[in-house]
Amino acid sequence: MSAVAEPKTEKNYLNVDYSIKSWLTTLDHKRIGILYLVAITIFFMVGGFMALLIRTELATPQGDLLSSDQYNRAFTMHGVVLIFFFLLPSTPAVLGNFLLPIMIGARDVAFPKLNLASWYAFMIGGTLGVISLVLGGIDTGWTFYAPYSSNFSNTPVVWAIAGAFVAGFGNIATAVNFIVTIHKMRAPGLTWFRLPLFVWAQYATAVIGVLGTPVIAITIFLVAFERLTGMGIFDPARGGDPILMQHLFWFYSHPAVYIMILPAMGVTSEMIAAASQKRVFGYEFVAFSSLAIAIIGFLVWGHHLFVSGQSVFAGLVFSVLTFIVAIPSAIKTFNWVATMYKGNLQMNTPMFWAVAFLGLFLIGGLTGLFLSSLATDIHLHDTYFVVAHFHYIMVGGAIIGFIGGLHFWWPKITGRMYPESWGKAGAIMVFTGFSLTFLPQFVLGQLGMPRRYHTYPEEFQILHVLSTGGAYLLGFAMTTIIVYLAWSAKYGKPAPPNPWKAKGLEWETPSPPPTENFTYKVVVTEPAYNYHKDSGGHH
Amino acid sequence: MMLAQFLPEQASEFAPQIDFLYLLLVALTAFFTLGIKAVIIYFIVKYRQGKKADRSNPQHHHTKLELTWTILPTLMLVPIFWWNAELFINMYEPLDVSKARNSLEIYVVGKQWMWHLQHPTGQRENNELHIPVGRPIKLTMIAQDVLHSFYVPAFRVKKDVVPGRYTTQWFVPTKVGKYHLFCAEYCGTKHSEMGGYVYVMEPEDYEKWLEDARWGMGNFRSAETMEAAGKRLFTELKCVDCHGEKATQRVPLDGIYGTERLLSDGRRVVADDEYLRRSILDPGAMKVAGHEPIMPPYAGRVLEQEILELITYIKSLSAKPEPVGKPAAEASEARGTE
Amino acid sequence: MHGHISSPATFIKTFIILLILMAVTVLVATKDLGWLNTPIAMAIAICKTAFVVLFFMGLKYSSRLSQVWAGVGLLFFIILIGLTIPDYLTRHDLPGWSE
Amino acid sequence: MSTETQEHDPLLAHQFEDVEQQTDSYVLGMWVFLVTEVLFFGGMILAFILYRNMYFPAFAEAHQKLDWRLGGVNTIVLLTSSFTMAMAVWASQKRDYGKQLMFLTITVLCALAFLVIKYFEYSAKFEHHLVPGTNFHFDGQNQNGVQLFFGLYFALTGLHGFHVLVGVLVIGVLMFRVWKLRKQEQDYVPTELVGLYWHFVDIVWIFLYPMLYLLGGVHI
Repeated sequence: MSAVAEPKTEKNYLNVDYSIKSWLTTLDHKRIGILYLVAITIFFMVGGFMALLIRTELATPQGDLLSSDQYNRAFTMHGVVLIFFFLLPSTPAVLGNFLLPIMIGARDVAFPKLNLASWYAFMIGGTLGVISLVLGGIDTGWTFYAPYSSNFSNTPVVWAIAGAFVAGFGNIATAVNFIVTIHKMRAPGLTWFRLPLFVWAQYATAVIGVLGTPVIAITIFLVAFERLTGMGIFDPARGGDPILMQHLFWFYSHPAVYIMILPAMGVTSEMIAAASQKRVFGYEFVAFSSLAIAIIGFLVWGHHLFVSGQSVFAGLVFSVLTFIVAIPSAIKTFNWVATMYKGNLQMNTPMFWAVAFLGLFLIGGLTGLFLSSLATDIHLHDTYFVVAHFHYIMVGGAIIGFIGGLHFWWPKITGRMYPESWGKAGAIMVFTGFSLTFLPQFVLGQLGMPRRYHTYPEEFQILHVLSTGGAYLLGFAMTTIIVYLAWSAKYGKPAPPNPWKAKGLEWETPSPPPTENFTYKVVVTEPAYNYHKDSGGHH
Repeated sequence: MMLAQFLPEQASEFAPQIDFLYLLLVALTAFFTLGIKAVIIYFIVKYRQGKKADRSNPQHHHTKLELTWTILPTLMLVPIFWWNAELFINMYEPLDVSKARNSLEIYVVGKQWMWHLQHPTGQRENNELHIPVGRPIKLTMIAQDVLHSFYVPAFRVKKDVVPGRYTTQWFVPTKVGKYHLFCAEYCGTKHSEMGGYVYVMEPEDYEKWLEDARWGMGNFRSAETMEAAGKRLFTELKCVDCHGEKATQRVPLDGIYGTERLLSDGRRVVADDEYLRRSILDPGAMKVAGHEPIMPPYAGRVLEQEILELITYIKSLSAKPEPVGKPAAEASEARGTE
Repeated sequence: MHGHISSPATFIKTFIILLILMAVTVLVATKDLGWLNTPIAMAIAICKTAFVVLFFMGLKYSSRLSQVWAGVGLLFFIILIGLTIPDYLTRHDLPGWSE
Repeated sequence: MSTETQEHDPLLAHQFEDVEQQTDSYVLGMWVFLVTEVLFFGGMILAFILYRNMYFPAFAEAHQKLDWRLGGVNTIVLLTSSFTMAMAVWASQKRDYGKQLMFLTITVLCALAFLVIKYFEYSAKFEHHLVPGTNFHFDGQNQNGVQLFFGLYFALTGLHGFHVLVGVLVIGVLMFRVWKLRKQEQDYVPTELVGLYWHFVDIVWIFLYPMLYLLGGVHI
């Protein structure tokens, strides 16, 4: 431990009790956030390992490292683990849990026991997922498309489905909790339009979780039911329609992409405002575009079905709706950039991550237009272009936003600073490694390389080798980040309450915060991001 | 030349049109990405902490600006949608009926893990497709087990091949050559090996290939056209007992293809390939009003390619007599008032 | 607003109405009204639901927020159905080919 | 800490400022949870609508295999339980715990009656080989459609039955709590929440009954 004199008398949520039991039975939202962080880090490493296996295999056109069955299991488990057990809970469950109550001046979420139950549901789901992995892994693709998943695959599909199903209820519970918390637990004076944009993003995310998750739960439940009983709800051999399964699946799974990206957008708003020392430009537009994304996001799922046998008319409708959902994202981007105008930019680590987010999210979002355009989608559908596109959103957007947020609030969470130069190096390495991995994949897709291929024609090899090289750099960067963050949690410099001179209730309480979050009664008297009027704070 | 390396060969009428849209979007993406990144870098340089810059009157909102960057991108998307929609419709439901009529119809059956293709004249191929250049090609496709997807990058065409249902796509090859054929929808263990090549040939070469393929495959059935094979199956499967010309209480199939049928539950359905297929496999679900429900379901008793042959035969029954439209419409009318 | 206590009389009336509607829906089902059977049965089910939600569940007297959320549930159920069914209705519509 | 300066209400959890906030939060939370339930059943109802349209003759035929009388009795049973549940909430608000326990007992008995009737219906289906899967057997043209109908029938009623079972357990726990604390002043909110859940279970059945039992027409 560092010898720097910390007032030993100051109790915070970390030092109230050190026992394992106190952690596993905690009702403190901050500790539950940490529990999630530990759990999803493990899943992240499992999923990341799968990614490296896949990329290593693809360095050569022949299937020499893995057999085709092993390869199929590797990419399926990569998707299942990272989506259901890492990305969906990442920012909402870790940063949301830790920060949301503090940001609205509450002592805790509305239902602390339910909050802990969510974590256990997540862990049970994760364990079931791990069991499916130990039993050999499943090979259906993370999309569980019927009838392959229901009648053809010879792998432990039901275990993985049970895992996603149970973890899904953890997500629903967290979402219900956040919605009620945001509606009912705000401190006096904290009106909706004084809320930090991170809270708006969390609210929009929770709305999606509540409305979408049950639909995928019932869908994969029916797939498992079909597998177990032999009834044919999605099996054409027994009269079912496999495309109905896709409709139901994407009714949730497309909005689920917004579950991943919206909180990252919220994080970015916070980081850019703090680094620019300015109020976010067009606050209302950014806030409402979160809600707009959440709601319109539910109307666009059919763009995953343009070439699947959905009717042409439905394709036209979903294409129009998909173009519409692009607009709120564009509004957000323009407003973030405008926030920097006339700012006082601190080029610290969080800002490095925010800029990386902007750069990659832009490409991710704009390449979405290629896929919402009906004709270009025909060619690009199910190729590496799609793989690159959604990795730009999920890694370039969601994960980079998450890691950026982790750096931004690390001092608050652990009470220690991470090493600044390592933080910047991490951001640069991730950006470079990521771009090297996925830019070539856009080209591969346009050249016609289909996804989920274990072997491929030789002419694609150069681009695949570039991509594999990038993946190793990305893997190295991620490992470095995990190591220095873990190191700094114990040995970093003690953090002041507000290292970024940022606005927001979380920066007014000590780092790390006390169990009850605030030692005084919170009353809010000023708008969010009030950087220009130096009023006396919130006392 | 540079461009050529980032685009696959253009070998169908769609290819240049789709590439145009693709490049338009690339230009749009490049413009916004580079433009916004340039602005970000400019701001970082100019407003970096500690640097002297004019930071007076920082603005927090500007409604006109917000509306501009909301409405302008929206307007930009309208023509993009329009062009795409037109191409998309032409690919799956061609508006140009004359082209569709004169098309060469190829039947595709996808199964784990191979493509089975059949020409109307009976020639069969596995994982290879030979087609003449310049002639519209219509693919009628179905899968025997799980989802597949028929993808030829050089033509820029792709459509999922679904079990239990026909899907179609349509294109005109424009360039002689050998092109990749892929399965684009994940279908299990050997998904990545489920593919082969499409050979686009000069029409005369194609004719020659057809001749060779007819006798060269060592399979006597290749000598049979699909129609003839369908006719043979029609007898073998005892369809003739009720639908044949000599059947007592005959339920005729002549002239029904393409007509509207009134079902016993009050729905009206056009008797297309899909309808015929379902009527064979699950007659109960497609029962025509006024008919006895006595036909046994053929599900599990015929292969997908046999169904295609039967359908070709039934179609041929409709192709022969008078102009198709009129009497057929009257016939369905008559049934409706029954 | 919350804290509102409905009288047992309201519940009894609601209960009786529900039983009557239940009888009506069975009676309608015994008659063959062609395509009308389904919409009538569903309309009655929606009526019954409305009575249960408004009075038994007290949504009529609940906070505006609960009312909005109940509406959101209904709305998204309609979106799910309303955007899927058109696909099925237009699937066989293949003008170029069916000629 | 601010909580300790306030008078401490034993019914108030530490994270809330006052009882009103707590009550509002719980009720809102329950409504939001019920919204997820709507969509949970909604996915299957969508499947039912689509397949009913695709296989109408088969579905009409399969309807006839269900006994609309048993379904009707079950509807009345559930409506009654919903009514007594509403009365239980009323009694709880009036702090009349004796009446509340009585109403809850009737509710639980109705729920159990529902499950018993459902059990008889299910076993009849097993006897007649109408359960989808390898043992399924149906004479006639419409095997596929009928099997789909019964697949959806079992999935829908099974999930609904599961909700009834959960309801029985939850009401049981609630009754135990009310009985144990009958001498003290109690918060009526738990009863109200259980009530909301129970009414939702009733609503699902209100739709399932006509969908599954009546829409093919019935003969008295």
